[in-house]
Formats: sequence, structure tokens, C-alpha cells
Amino acid sequence: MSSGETYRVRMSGISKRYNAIQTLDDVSLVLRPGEVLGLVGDNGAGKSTLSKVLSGAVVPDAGTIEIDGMPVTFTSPAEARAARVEMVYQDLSLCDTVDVAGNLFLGREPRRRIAGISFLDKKRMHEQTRQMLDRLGIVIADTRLKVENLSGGQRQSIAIGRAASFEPSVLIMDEPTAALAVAEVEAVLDLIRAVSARGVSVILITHRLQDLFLVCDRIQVMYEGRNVAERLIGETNIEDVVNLIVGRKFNARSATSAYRDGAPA
Amino acid sequence: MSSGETYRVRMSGISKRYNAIQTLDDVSLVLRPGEVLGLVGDNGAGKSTLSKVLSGAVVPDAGTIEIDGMPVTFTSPAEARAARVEMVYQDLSLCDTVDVAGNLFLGREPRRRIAGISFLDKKRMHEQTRQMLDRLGIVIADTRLKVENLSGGQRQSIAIGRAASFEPSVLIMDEPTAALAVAEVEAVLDLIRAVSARGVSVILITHRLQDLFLVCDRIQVMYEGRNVAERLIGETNIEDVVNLIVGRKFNARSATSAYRDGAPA
Amino acid sequence: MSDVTSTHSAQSQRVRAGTWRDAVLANGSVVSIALFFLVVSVIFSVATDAFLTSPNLLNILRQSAPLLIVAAAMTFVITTGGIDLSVGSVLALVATLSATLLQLGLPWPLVILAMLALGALLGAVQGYFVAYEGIPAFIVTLAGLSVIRGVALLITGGYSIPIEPGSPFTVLGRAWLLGVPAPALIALAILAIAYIAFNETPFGRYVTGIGANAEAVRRAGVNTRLTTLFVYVISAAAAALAGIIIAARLGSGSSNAGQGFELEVIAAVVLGGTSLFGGRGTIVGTVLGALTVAVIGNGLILAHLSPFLTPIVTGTIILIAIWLNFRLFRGAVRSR
Amino acid sequence: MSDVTSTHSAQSQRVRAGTWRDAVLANGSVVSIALFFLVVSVIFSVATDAFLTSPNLLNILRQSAPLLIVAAAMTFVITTGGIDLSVGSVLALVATLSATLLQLGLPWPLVILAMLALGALLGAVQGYFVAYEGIPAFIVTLAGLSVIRGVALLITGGYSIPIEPGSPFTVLGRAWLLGVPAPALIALAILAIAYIAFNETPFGRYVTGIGANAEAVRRAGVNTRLTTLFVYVISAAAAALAGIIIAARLGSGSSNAGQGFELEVIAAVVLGGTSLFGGRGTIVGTVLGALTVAVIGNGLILAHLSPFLTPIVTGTIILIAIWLNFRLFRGAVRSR
Amino acid sequence: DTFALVNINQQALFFNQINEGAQKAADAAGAKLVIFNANNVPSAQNDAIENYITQKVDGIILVAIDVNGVKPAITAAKAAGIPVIAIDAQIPDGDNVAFIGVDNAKAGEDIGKFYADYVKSEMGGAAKIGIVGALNSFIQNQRLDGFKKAVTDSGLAITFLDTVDGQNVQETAMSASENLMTANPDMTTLYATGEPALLGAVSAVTSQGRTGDVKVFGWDLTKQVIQGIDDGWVVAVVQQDPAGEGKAAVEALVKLKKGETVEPIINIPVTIVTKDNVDKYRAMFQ
Ligand SMILES: Nc1ncnc2c1ncn2[C@@H]1O[C@H](COP(=O)(O)OP(=O)(O)OP(=O)(O)O)[C@@H](O)[C@H]1O
Ligand SMILES: Nc1ncnc2c1ncn2[C@@H]1O[C@H](COP(=O)(O)OP(=O)(O)OP(=O)(O)O)[C@@H](O)[C@H]1O
Ligand SMILES: [Mg+2]
Ligand SMILES: [Mg+2]
Repeated sequence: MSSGETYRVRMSGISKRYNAIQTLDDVSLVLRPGEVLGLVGDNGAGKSTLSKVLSGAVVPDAGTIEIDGMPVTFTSPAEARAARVEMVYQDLSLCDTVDVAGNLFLGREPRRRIAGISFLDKKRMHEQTRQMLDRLGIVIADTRLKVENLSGGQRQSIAIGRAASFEPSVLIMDEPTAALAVAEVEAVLDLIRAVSARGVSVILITHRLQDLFLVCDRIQVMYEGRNVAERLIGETNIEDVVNLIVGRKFNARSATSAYRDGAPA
Repeated sequence: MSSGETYRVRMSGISKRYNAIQTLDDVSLVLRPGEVLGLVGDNGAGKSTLSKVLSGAVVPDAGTIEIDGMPVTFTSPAEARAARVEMVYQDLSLCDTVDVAGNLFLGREPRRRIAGISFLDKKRMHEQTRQMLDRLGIVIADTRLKVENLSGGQRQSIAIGRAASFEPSVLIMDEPTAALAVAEVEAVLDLIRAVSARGVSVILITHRLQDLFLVCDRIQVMYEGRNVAERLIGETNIEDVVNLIVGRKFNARSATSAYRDGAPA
Repeated sequence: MSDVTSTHSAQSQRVRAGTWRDAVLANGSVVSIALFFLVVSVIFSVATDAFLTSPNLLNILRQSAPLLIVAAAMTFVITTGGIDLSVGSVLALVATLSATLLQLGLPWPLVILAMLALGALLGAVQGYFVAYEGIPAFIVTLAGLSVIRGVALLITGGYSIPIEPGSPFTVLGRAWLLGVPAPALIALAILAIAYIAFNETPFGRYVTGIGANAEAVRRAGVNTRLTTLFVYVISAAAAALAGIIIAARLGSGSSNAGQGFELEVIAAVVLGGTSLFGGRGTIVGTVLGALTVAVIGNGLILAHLSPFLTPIVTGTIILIAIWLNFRLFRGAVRSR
Repeated sequence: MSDVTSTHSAQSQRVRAGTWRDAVLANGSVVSIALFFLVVSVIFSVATDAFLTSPNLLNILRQSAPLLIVAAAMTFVITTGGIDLSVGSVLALVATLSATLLQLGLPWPLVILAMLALGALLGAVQGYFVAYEGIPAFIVTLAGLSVIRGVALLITGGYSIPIEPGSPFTVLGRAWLLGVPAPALIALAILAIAYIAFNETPFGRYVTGIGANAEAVRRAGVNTRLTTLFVYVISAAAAALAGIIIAARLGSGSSNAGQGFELEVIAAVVLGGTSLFGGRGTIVGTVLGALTVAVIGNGLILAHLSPFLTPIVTGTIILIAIWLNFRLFRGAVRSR
Repeated sequence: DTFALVNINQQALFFNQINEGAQKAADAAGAKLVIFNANNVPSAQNDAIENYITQKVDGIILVAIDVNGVKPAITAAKAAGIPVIAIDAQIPDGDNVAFIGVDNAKAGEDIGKFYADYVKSEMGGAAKIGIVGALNSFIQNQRLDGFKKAVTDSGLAITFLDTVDGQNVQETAMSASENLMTANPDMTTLYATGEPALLGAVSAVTSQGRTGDVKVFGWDLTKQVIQGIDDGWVVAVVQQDPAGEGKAAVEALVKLKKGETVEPIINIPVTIVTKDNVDKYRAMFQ
């Protein structure tokens, strides 16, 4: 990590405090163009808060952010979006009473100008939504359904579709596969590979550790609001990551049984 | 499945329609005492809806439910709770503005009677909450925090703690580990093993297929609102389950790479 | 890449074609108020001779124009999850001020423009406190209600101010165009604009989104504060327009105008199916809600009901009808 | 079983002991209104001689007793995410009916009991429509407002009905006990009960829960419908009690009693920090909110303000003070 | 024949007595009377008049809220050949065929003169007076202005203290009057411009224990007010004859219908009720 290199994202000294809890304490993060970074850590470690700082949803108490070498300060998500940072939020951030297409295009509706006034181009919206859903392998009967009535997985798919579809340069995914079934998880992992191949930098937050090894280039571990470790994917294995997350030697059968045969125990 | 056997739960012919979508179509489910049943299926297959029928949160259009051989009709969750059916809902069903202890004990607050009026026994509530959280390995700084400010995993832990702590005879868990970190997932799997050893019947809905093989006795697969398959755990493997869920031969690296060495491809 | 898409993109078999009943249930609240409106209208047509005559129907339209205009604007406010209690006071202030300005000899087009600008300004000030300072809309606009009517009272000293009957200003309230009263035409135009803005523009989409999940809309990069401020500008400007129409119709500005108007407006909006919790709004429902209120008021007068019974009958009709409709379309409308 | 618990149960290091500032921020809305109340009181104490005298303070308490009682009850309603617009009408009906019944010669304890029962019944009917039929509370209680005041009008025919000055009934409004006026004592007792019910009983917990996530509370096995119905019983019974006190104080029952009372009550509750969206309520805040409104009303008269300026100054004070407090405690109170 | 009576509200006794007087007269004349209550909303009166015009009633009686604002509706009625008679509040340059009622400004002056005389003879020519009004009521403002004019013209050393707004609601008027007395401990007299204001003021004087040192003047009798007159601290009250106004209005309409003419202004006199003549009114309030 020489300082001569230009990173797509460079966050340093980020701190954030909520009342009595120091959620983030002098955290740093770097991200290269086209890189997929796995951000892991225990529940409440501060992963979501850190990524919200990068997406402009949370304003940190201290710290600096650089994008492509230029210092930026995001005081609102609109500014981060202008810098082409997109995020899939853990809480999905959907408007329940708006339909599927409306949620996908929220803030970026296709418009038709008639007499100088911009109207929603609803036809185009629904057509493009159908295409986007198909591309992501998401089954939703009607793009006019309100999202409040969709299943957990369907809702999550919409949040993913929204962030991924607008050519971001940085794509943050906060537990994007938590509610997804097996085929949809594959589709999301494929998506990550595809966008990173196109040069998009991706931050993937997940508790499905085996997925990290399928798509990530590097893993960063957080613990109680601090950076604790960073590993290139080739130099680590799932047991190592588990131990880093938990903070001591830990045998997690659900995560590691898989690797017992191939990797060192 | 001879009809002579007494099941803890026996649902048959369950159907439910929401406007244009036939969410459940003549679905059956049986559950033996102490058994752990894995309920899997694609997103939108109807798993959550089926389990809500059993927990009384959704009233089906048709179908019958028997508990311990007695026919029951649940028109509200209160009745299901009285029959000792507890559920961890996928949406968690927490009251955001109520504190951690209040959510854990919701509907079952410890009471002190003074002059014939029951008051909340807040001291006991907070003490017992602390014990319950410790037992489940959940880190939450203060049981007086409102749950709206907790992280995704912390919130989920509270929902699990609530359902598991009151000696249910049927425990339904709808994707309980979706937001949990590795150690917490282990704790939940341990919990499932422990309660089923005590004779509690468990329905586990999850998309983490490897977990099924760690705790389940049997797996039931749903597809587009119908039963499509049922397997004893010893007679199946993860590829098989993936194919059943997707509905055709499917290669899911995220689910199966693990098993490639040991199990038949 | 695994080709999951091929089977999935096909329409799922279990989705049945939408039936008539589905469509009704999906738009439960609007259908419910439409049905109610029809029933009430039919009853009054049968019960009184005068109801179903074109002068009377035009009368109803003219009388309800201010309500329709402000209710359409209030639909935006309520759909964002806000409320505007100050509309009655803005109406009163504009009515008194426009009479005062006309008396001072200002030309009427200037007066109209100045009054609309004043309304927008009052809305912007209140919207600023709601959107940028995060103070609950109920408190801000309640303070507004008190202050703005106070100013109107101060200006008039409790007396009403006459407008020259010959003034072209009064045309706005009294003229007929193509056989329709001018206020009704103005209301129609405003309703059309409101309908399009609500359903066909990004702005309307954001208004609904803010009511459903303001943080999600903010995270989508939308300037939610400005959008929120703007709905209060709309409602206060609409109240100003209503004030102009009323002053023109009555030929006088009184600080008593629009007493309790805010409740009437909110009732029309809520009756139409817009949720006070935000996120669910419908302009068509609001129009039907406002017309229903107006028709009941008109019909009971024509039916010569004793004034002592009027409030009792009005309240009972509304409650029973809404209740019947909720029974018919149970589950269609959320209880919140 | 892996022993994850051992390290985790230890308190996390990054949690700092709660500071004074944290506690203030956590209770932002209550602290804010408390501060505001203090500032207003200090200003009036300095600006007028009469404000800080015990007769005046007791006067304020007596005058605000009905507001305090109903606002405490309304806190429950609003915390469930509901609203009760009918309280002013219930107050009027009870005031007129109790005067009528006393004139008919019924013994006063019976009248009081009957009136409280009537209030509870009216609340139960409205609560039934809200809780069991799922009709929006705004519509139900707006219909209630209209119908109930209509009945009061019908009973009195517009006359105000006198109560014999000698009747022990008037004691409720006029007597002094231990140097404190009876209405103030009654209000104090009700507030204590409300505080305990809200904070220390399962019922209060469910009220908050229903406002936050009614479905979650239902899924927890609580009878949410009955709980919801019950809050309307409480608010209407409280309004009935307020009606009794007002009739006793005035020595007369009039059907115009409590006009606009609903807005005053809701304002006190919202000013205290209770959210109109439900889930966040505080009785202490409500009490401070109600007292603040009362103190401003009293203080401005003592300061010899022109009545024409009173509404303007009142609204401005409230807005500016709330605004300052939101600035100080920015982020402490949700904007909704 | 069908006559319509468009009234202001039903919360005040005054308007209901108009209704009763009109109803009795209508019954006597064999006519049908329909009554509309505008609930204090000015434009609702216009709406009602317009509705009655479409229904072609034979005559309209109007108690106006906004005396300027009803003019277009009255003009429309005239154009439709329906006579309108204004009660209680005169319509400036209106198209109504007649006005029946009290000249509020004049009656205000009358009670003002009475008050000034009382201060001169009973209080040594000096007094301090507080006022309970209803600022949003046009006619009550007239009563206040007339009163003030007469008092000022008397040249006595009378100080006007605060005016408080009772908003035409009893308990609001009561609290406001209590605060008025706290603010002005040296107040010796009180003037209330309407029924709710006077009732609230009377209750407040009692509750503050000021019956010994505050003399009350005002408008519109009620039972408590009569009690106050008996006890001596309520000095004088203007009593109108609203039923008489209603009766006269219907009778005028009946005349018009027969093709006769009526006087454009019919004054219904008021009475200043004091200890001397209160007995006549006791029966009304039992
Ligand atoms: N708005 C807030 N107010 C108060 N505390 C907060 C807030 N947001 C986050 N926190 C606290 O900060 C800590 C970190 O939260 P965060 O959501 O970043 O964790 P996480 O690493 O994403 O956990 P998970 O894996 O469970 O999603 C938690 O203890 C949480 O309670
Ligand atoms: N209240 C409702 N109104 C309308 N449609 C609904 C409702 N609840 C569920 N559905 C529909 O029923 C189908 C099944 O939903 P359900 O939540 O049971 O799926 P699931 O199997 O739990 O999916 P997931 O794995 O994504 O959680 C979905 O298509 C959903 O849109
Ligand atoms: Mg997180
Ligand atoms: Mg589900």
C-alpha cells in the first residue's frame, strides 16, 4: 500500500460516535479500481456504519475520504451518488408503497419532456425494469406491484438491482445475499464478478464467508469499531477469517466443515 | 408417514391467495416431536406464508391444522402462542421504539402485583434479559437501548431470543441466521440442537443450505406455492437439494464447492 | 455464468389474470368513496326535487371550489406524512388583505399575484421549519394558524372589509364561462394539474416516497428537504387562491373566513383514502371526498333537515357509509 | 457447544459511561420542553409582578386542569398512532347533560358516575370502529365530534343550563383542599395514574408497541384490538371528567363548551414530544406541554398584551422556542 | 309558503331565541320555516342562500356573520325575486328589503352612558374597567366601540385596562377573565360584550372572590347573571329581544308576500336590566 498508488477509494481516520457507543474508531479503508473487497466482522462491528459513511448516508465525526485521489466530503447521499458511489443498504431502503419499477428507478426516473416540464416515462420505466429483473434472474410477476407485498428475497433483489444498474464506479453491498435463495445468490456473485471485470470497485459485506472466497480479491476484518486485520484472498483461508472475526481461535462448523478436507485445520 | 402416528404438527391442504397470486396451493407439512425440519425453496416460494399460517399470523383460505392430534384453527397469533407455537419472523417483528428487554418479553412481561394491579417488574425483566442474551452469546451493551438503533444482527438475535426463551413445543425460525455473524450462527445452530434434544419440534427456514445438514432431520422443498419434495437428511446431499429448489440441474458454486470432494457430484 | 434467467423470466403460472374484483380491492379506498358518493347523490336526488337540477349541481361545484383546490394541495402534504393546519388562516389573511389592497386602489391583477406570492411565502416559511429544522409539521402549522389569523384579525380589527361590487376582481368568484361558474373552472384546472403532478411527475413520486420512507428517498440522492418544503408552498399557495376566490365571491374580506377550514380539508383528504401516516395518497379520492362532504351539506339543506339534526346526521352518514365500505372491501385499505 | 459466551458477556470496551449530555440527548424532547417551560416562566416572572404569586400559580393550575387531564389521556391515544378529535364534543355533552340531570333532581354522585360511564361508552363505540373495523381514527372521531356536539345542541336547544350554586356538585370545580383548588388535585391524581399506567404497566408497554409496530405486538399474542379500543375509552372518560369539572366551575352546562379543545389538547401532547406517528410518547412531556400553553395564555394577559397581538405572539413564542431547542438538541428528536 | 332562516350558530341562546320567535310566527301564519346553521362560517351562509334560491323559497331571513360578504348572495336572491330580511346585523348598502334588530353601536352607547352615570353617582366619578370581548364577532366589536365612545364622551376619570378575548366560549372567557383580574388587582368594573363572555366573567368574579370590589356590566341575561344582579355586584345588563326580532322578520315576509310594503328599518328596542326590573325576566331562566 504505497502512498504513490492511486486508489479508487481511500478512507482514513474515520470515527463516529452514537451517544455512548463509539461505533467507528479511527478506521481506514482502501479500494483499488476493479477490486472486490470483502468487509467482515462480528455483528455490531461497525461495517454498515463505515459503508454508510462512504455512501454519504452517515456523516462521520472525523476522518477523510479520497476518491480517485481527490479529497471529498459527502454531506448527503446525493453527493456520493454524484461521485458514482452506489450502495445496497442492509435495511434495503425501499419505499413500501411505491411499485417495483418506482423503487428501482428512485431518484433517476426516465423522463419525457413535454412543454419544458419533465414527466415520468412510465412505459420505459416498466420495460427497463422488466429487463433489469430478467438480467438479475429475479422472478416478480408484475413490475406494478407495491414492494410491501413482496417476499424478503424479492425485496432484496430490487435493492440490488437498483444499485447495480446505474454503472457505479464504487458499488457497496451490505449483506446483499442475506435473504436470497441459492440461485439468486449465484446470480449476485456472478454480477459482482461481471461488474468488477468492467472495472467497478466493489465492497462486499457478508456473513456467508464461503462467498468471499468465490469473488473477493482482499478481505478486511473489523472488530468493535476498529480495523483489526487485512488479508489477500490467496494468503488466507476460512478458518483464519473466522478466528479474526471472533477475535480468538474458534471452531465454526457451519463455516468451516466444508473446507476441512482441503485446507489446514 | 402412516396415519397411525401422532404428529406434533400436521398441516394439510393449506391454500392462501393474495389478490392475483396463489401464494400457497394445497400444501401439507408434518412435524414429529423433537424433529428439526428444514423448509427450503426459492424466493417467493411461500415458505414464510406457510409458517405464518402455523403461527396464527396469517389465516389460510383452506386447509386443516392438527397439533398433537387435535384439530385447531388459529385466528390470531395469541391462539397459536397458547398452543405453544413460537416463531422468529423473517421481518423480525420488533417494536423499534421499545427497548431490548421490552421486545424480548413482549406479551409476556414479568409482573408484580401491587394492590391487585399488575405492574411491570422492570428489574427482573432487565436481569433476565441480560441472562438470556448471554446464554445466546449476543453482545448488546445495554438492555435499555431502543432496538431501532441496533445493528441488523443484534436485532435478529433479539427476535431469536424472544421465540426460544419461553419453552415452546413448536419453534419456527424463518431465516434466523440471515444477518448473523459466524459465531452467532454457531450459537443459533447449537440452540436448535439443544431445544430439539429437549423434545421441541423445530421448523428451520434458511437459504444457508450447509446449515441444514448440521441440524436437520428432514428437508421439505417448496416451489411456487406447492410441496415438491421431501428428503430425510441421510438420503440427500446439498447438490440434490439445490436442484430441487431451482427445479432443474443447477451448479451453485457458493453452495456446493464445499461438498464436491466428499459427496457425489 | 449459470443460465438461471431462462426459466425465471417466464411468467409464473400461479399468477392469475387480474380479475375485476382484484382491481377493485387494489384501489379499495377510491372505489369505496366513489360508491359512497354515488349512493349519497342518488338518495338526495330521490329525496329532494332540487338536488338533481343543473343550477344546483353547478352551485355545489362553485361552493366547493375552495375546498377542492386546497384539498388537492393538502393531499401532497399529507402524503409526505405532514399536515398543514394553517390553510384556514392563510385563506382568511388573503381574503382580508386582498380586500384591503383593492380598497387602497391597487390594480386587481397585481393584487392576485401579490396574494399568491404571499401564500407561497407563508408556505415556504412553514416548510422551512418542517423540512430543514425538523420540527413536527403539526406544531409549525399550528403556530402558523395562530399567527396568521392573528395578523388578519389585526388588519381588520374584527370588521369585514368590502370590495367594490364593480371591481373586475369579483369576476373570479362570480363570473360564468361556457355555462360554468368561474370558481369551478379554476378548481377543475387546479385538479387536473394536481392529478398530473401527483401521478406523472418525479416530484409526485418523491412525495409518495418521502411518506413511505424518507430516508430511502434521501439515500436515492433526492433533495427530500426541498421537496418537503415545496409541498407546504403548494398548500399555502392553494389556500391563498381559495382566499381570493372566496373574497371575490363574497365581495368582502373577513378575518372570520375559513374558520375550521383545516379540519374540513383534512377530512376530505382522509375520506378519499389518503393515509395520515403518509406514503398513500390519491387525488381522485380527495376530489370524491371533498365532493361528498359538499353534497351532504347541500343535500341536507335541500331536504330541510332541522339544523339541530344536521351535525348528527352528517356524522352518522359518513361513519356508517365508510363502515359499510370497509366491510365490503375489508382488507383493501390499511387501518392506519 | 462452543464457548462463545465467555468473552461476549463481558461489557464491550467501546461503550463509555453515559455522560450528562447523553442523558439529555436521549430524552431530548422532554428536556427541550422543560427548558422552554422554565424560560417562559422566568420571563413572565420578571416581566410581570403578578405571575409568580401563589394565587396566580394556583389559578393556572385550576384553569389548566381539564387540559391536563385530557392531554394525559390523549397521550395514550396518540402513542398508539391514533387520534381523538371528539374530546371537545364529549366535554360539551357531559357539561350540558350533567347540568340537565342535576336540574331533574338526580343526586350528584349518581350524575358524576353516569357521566363518566357515558364518556367511557362513547369512547368504546368510537374505539370499536377504530380497533375492530379498522376505520381511520381521524374519520371516526371527526364523525364523533360532529354527532356528539349535535346531541349536546339538541339537548340544550342552545340555552346554557344553570346548576344550583349550592349544589355539592360545584365543589368539584370550586372547592379548595389543603390550600389547593379541587380541580388541580383531581388533575394531579389523574396525572399520577396516567404516568404509572404508561410507564409501569404492561398496558402502557403495549400502547407504545402498537404505535411502533402493531403487527409485532399482535404476533406477540397481545389482544391489540382490545388495547386500542381501551385507549379511546380512556380519552373519552377523561373528556367526561373534564366536562364535569368545567360544568362545576362555571355552575352551568353549555353546548359551546370545549370548542376547539381537541386542537389545544393535541398541541399540548405534540409539544411535549409525543409523536403523531405513534410509538413515542411521554406523559411528563405532555404535562409540560399543557402547562406551557397555559402559562403563555396567562402570562400574556398579565403582561397587558393587546388581545389582537395575543395569537400572533403566542404562535411566535412557541415556534421560536421549539426551534431553538431543536437547534440545541439537533438529532435528539426525530423529525416525524 | 316556505321561508328560510339562515342563522349564525346554535351555541348561543340569542340565535336560538330568534329561531323560536320566527318559528312561532311562522306557525301562526301557517307558513313553513326552514332553518340553516352556518356554524360561524361566513361562506356557508352564502352557500345556504344560493341553495335556497335554487329551491325557490318565498323569503329569506338572514343573521349575517360577514355583513359585506353576504351582499352578493342577497343581490342574487333579489334578482330571483326572493325578498331577504336581515336581522340583528345591518347589511351596509345591501339589497335586503328590510333590517330588523338592535342598533348594536347605539345600544353599546346606551349601556356606556348608563355605566358612566353609575360611576359618577356610585363610585365617585372614577373607575378602572376591564373588558371581556369576542374579537372575531363583528357585532360585539360594535358594542364595545359604542360603549367606549359613550364612556370617553362622559369625560369621567375612567381608565380602560386590558381587553381580553373570550372567543365566544364560556370557559375561555372565564379563564381570560380570571387572568384579567390577576393582571389588574385594582380593577373596579368589568364589561362583557356577549352571553358567553358575561357568563364566563361572572363565574370568574365569583371564583376569584372579587364580588365585593368588582361591578359587572354586560350583555345578555342568564340565570347566574340574574343571581349576580340579586346579589348586587352585577349592575346592569343589556337584554335584547331576539324572539321579537325573529317574529317581526316572519311577519314582515308574510306582509311582503301579500304584496304589502314594510319599513326598511324596524328597530327592536333593548332593555337595560337592573335590580329594579329584573323580576320580569326571571321566568325565562327557570
Ligand atoms: N443511529 C444509531 N444510533 C445509535 N447507535 C447506532 C446507530 N447506528 C449504529 N449504532 C450502533 O453502532 C454499532 C455498529 O452498528 P453497525 O450497524 O455498523 O454494525 P454492523 O457491523 O453492520 O453489524 P451487523 O453485522 O449486525 O449488520 C452497533 O452497536 C449499533 O448499536
Ligand atoms: N400480504 C401479501 N400480499 C400480497 N402478496 C403477498 C403477501 N404476502 C406474500 N405475498 C406473495 O406471496 C409469495 C410468497 O411469499 P413468501 O414471503 O411466503 O415467500 P418466501 O418463500 O418466504 O420467500 P423468501 O425466501 O424470499 O422469504 C410472494 O410472491 C409474495 O409476493
Ligand atoms: Mg450491518
Ligand atoms: Mg420468507
